[in-house]
Amino acid sequence: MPSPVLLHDAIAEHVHDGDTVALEGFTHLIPFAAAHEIARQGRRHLTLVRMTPDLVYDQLIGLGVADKLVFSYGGNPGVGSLHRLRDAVENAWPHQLDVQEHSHAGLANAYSAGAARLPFAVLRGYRGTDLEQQRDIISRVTCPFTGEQLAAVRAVNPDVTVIHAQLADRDGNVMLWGITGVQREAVLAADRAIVTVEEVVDEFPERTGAVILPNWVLSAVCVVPNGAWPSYAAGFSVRDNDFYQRWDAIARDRESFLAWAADNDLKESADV
Amino acid sequence: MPSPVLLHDAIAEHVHDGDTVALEGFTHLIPFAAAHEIARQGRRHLTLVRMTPDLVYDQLIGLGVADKLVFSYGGNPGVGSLHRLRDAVENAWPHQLDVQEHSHAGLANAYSAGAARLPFAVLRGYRGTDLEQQRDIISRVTCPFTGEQLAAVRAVNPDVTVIHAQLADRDGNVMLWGITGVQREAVLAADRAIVTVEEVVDEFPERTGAVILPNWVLSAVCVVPNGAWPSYAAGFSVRDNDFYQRWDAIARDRESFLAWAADNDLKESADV
Amino acid sequence: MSEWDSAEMMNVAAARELYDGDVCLVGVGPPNLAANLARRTHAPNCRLVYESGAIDAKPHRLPLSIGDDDLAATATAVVSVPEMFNFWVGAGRIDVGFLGAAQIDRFGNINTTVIGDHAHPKVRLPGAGGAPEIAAAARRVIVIVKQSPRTFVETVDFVSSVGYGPTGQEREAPGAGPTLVITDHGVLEPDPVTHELTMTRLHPGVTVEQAVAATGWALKVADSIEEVPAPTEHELTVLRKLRNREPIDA
Amino acid sequence: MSEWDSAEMMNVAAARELYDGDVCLVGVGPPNLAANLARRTHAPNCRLVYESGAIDAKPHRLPLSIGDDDLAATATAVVSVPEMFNFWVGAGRIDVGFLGAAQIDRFGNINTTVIGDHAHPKVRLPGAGGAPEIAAAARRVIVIVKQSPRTFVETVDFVSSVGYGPTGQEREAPGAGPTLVITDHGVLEPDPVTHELTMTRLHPGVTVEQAVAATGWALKVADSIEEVPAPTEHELTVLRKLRNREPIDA
Repeated sequence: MPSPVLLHDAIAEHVHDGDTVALEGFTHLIPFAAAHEIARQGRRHLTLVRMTPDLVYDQLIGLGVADKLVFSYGGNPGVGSLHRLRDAVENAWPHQLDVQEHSHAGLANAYSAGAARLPFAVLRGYRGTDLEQQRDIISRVTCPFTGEQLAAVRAVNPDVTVIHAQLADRDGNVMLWGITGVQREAVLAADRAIVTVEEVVDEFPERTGAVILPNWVLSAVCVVPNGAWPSYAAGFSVRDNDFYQRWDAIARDRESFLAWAADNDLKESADV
Repeated sequence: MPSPVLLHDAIAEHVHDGDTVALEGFTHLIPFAAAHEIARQGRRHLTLVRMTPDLVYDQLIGLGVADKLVFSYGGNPGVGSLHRLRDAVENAWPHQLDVQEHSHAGLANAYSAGAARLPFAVLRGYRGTDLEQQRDIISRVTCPFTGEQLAAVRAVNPDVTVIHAQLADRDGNVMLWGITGVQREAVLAADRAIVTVEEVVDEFPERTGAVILPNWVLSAVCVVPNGAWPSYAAGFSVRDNDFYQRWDAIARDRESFLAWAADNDLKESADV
Repeated sequence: MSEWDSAEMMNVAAARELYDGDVCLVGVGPPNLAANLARRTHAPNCRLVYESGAIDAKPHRLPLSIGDDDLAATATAVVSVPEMFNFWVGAGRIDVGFLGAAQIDRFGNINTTVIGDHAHPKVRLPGAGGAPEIAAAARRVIVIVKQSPRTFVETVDFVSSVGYGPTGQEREAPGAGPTLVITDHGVLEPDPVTHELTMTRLHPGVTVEQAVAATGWALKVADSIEEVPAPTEHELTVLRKLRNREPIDA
Repeated sequence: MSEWDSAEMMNVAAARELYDGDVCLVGVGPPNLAANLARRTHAPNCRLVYESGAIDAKPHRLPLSIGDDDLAATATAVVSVPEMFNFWVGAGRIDVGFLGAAQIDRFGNINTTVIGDHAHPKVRLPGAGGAPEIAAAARRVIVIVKQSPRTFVETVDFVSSVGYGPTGQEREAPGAGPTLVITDHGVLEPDPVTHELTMTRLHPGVTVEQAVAATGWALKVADSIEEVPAPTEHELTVLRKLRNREPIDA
């Protein structure tokens, strides 16, 4: 998708009620602006997939966007709990939230299998844990050569994956660097992919560790400077650690959370 | 392994008769100098693993170094046959050469499984081909979630992997870029790893697509400028396409091959 | 109009089957020539992917190998070989795979491995390389191969890459299989039902009798056989520049 | 000598268990503090690996999250998360994994998932993260956790990461399992045969009775219990600088 489009239009076209949606970014490059646009457009009944739900899914869950969460670590890193996630799971507020959970290794491999269009991945993991009780997503296979039993994890193939990146070029190819997490796999596993970027450039710089995604695997590229705030984009911004701390108080009770939502034009979606 | 060592010493210490040895580099960065050192030191009974045997294994096979070859494409790219490989397989000259063969996808995944210390990898491949008759290395597994049958390939774990790279830093970390093939996986799949490099630098430059291998997964780093000739090292040299053409005539008959070996101090090993 | 030979006609005919915008997995030899010719003539926006890891390579001249630096240096992205086969080829992101063959049978099964027995071959060929998975997963597979009774055989000695299987009905792979076989004589296409390769087009000056004589099985010929248009002056000029490894401006 | 509290003692004791040259997988919280303290004191050549993909990170100050830019910017290499877990953690390249716990039982099995029933939990905890595979594959696993009857429980509500299994004899994973549990009271080590966690060392000023009272099962105590040396002035200075996120020169 060569020409950048408005974030509003990209979300309107590619994210539908009931979709399985992955917003990825491992601490770094979390697509907050796109998440807020999904909420503003009032999407409902989403299955949200993300290794680390972080504040971005705490917000979406509190706003009533999600029916189901697929994840591997749901904390506010270095701070504590995700209170909206907890309120949804523990008290069904604003409504019931089903949970499917993995280890990081498991979910990372589930995306990788999805990116390869394989139905499952094999890994050393899960053995002896109660996570194995989720037999529909975690099972075992036997090595046909050695007889060894290994864990198998069902592939994840989102309807749409959304990521934030540093750069797009004029052709709509996308470049990200720094901690690139599982974004490549999440994009390639999805039917559709939306990327918000800091900036459009004529030519990509040399960057060790960069991931480049060619335009023909992307559905939409949107220029959204600072679209990862309060997360960050290496080379463009720093993580707003204060906001991560403040979120703890905001999200701790429903009143202050709803006030925050209203202040941020997210009220409509919060009317649940 | 921080301090660079002499190639002679690295091969003497880490490559033993009977070892399974992978020299990797996909057209680019083929470790020819290290291969010649292996031959000069008279190693015997090696199992040689490489996706594309190329001239480097045509030479080693002709010199009688190998008992077995594991590979996926054995041609002189853009030129024609590997005559020494053919003479070994078709006429057992200089002696019998056992062959295990894969597709590129299969051998790449076998290295990847080896790097993850998994006994096998799952892929979409091999179905309906006669390569599947090699049941000890290619089999099938059933997806525990969907029931779909997929190919399984046995992991490859070389005793030692040898690669050529552009740079090492003062700590012995190694950087390569351009077409990096399957080198990362081949190094991480091996018990020991030897890297020849063009140059030692104080600090690595920024290079999109670079692979960096930390010193603690390497056994030896040797400074061998132009160690990939007649292959090339992007940024340092260009491929000697003329030699690739000339090799066809050199390797076509045993006489001219042995003369080339003698001219290159490889005679001793060729006395087979 | 310049003179041209049957090999040139074959490469031009193959290039024409690549459409603008196609993602094309390019192998060594004639496929390399055909794909680069297409990109330099009617399909400037086709995307060349090389199994060495180069995605959207835009080579200035014909690469001699699939690992030339020009491919990496001009590519939008360069990925590792495992990633190439898992996330790009195996995942079905390739529209067109061009393949060669040492032997091919009437159901498009390909041998590039051995002539004779695998354990004790008469001729050891290069082997499978990237072809089995390209043959399995590409949306369209185009085989480029010169037609002769030695190559077009009743039964291949070894199935390196599967077409439609031993009787034409055993294909399980996700891609469509060999949709076209382009030779120095013309073009064969699989019958929609039996999947038997059928001669549907002939190059200028080639007769049905010649094609039949160049085929090691009883060749089926389409009722109304078309003639392939001769190479244009432009196609020949670009093809020869490529073959001479001259740089070509886009 | 400065005053110090039991949390500081716990972090110092944990840091001391990391040896120079160790490859250490660092998680958030106390493990992050302990590993960075070790690197800034007695183990300058320990190699910090973060599950975000940073290998040999050399952070200038204590990272707040495992995805801080300082980690990527100072790392020898940054790899993707799938590669981290497959090629580095799962492949057994980690010498020491530091883990935390919300509940731990006498056989070192860890819960970080839920208090109560998984489907309808009383308290929803963050979940497993990278811990299950670190617990399985690291050569040594060191658990850092404050000791209390609420945390040191007879049976964990959910096994997020396996120690030695329900009866201490069911471990199938390649790594050695939890070799040390370091608390604010002292240090527990698994019995070589039964794998039951046994109190082997106490921090200065802590009594056996206090440790027993802080444990939800009948705590085994070693016959000759050692006292952990108090934090040195240097350890405390560096620990506090780290906690205040001041930059530290190597």
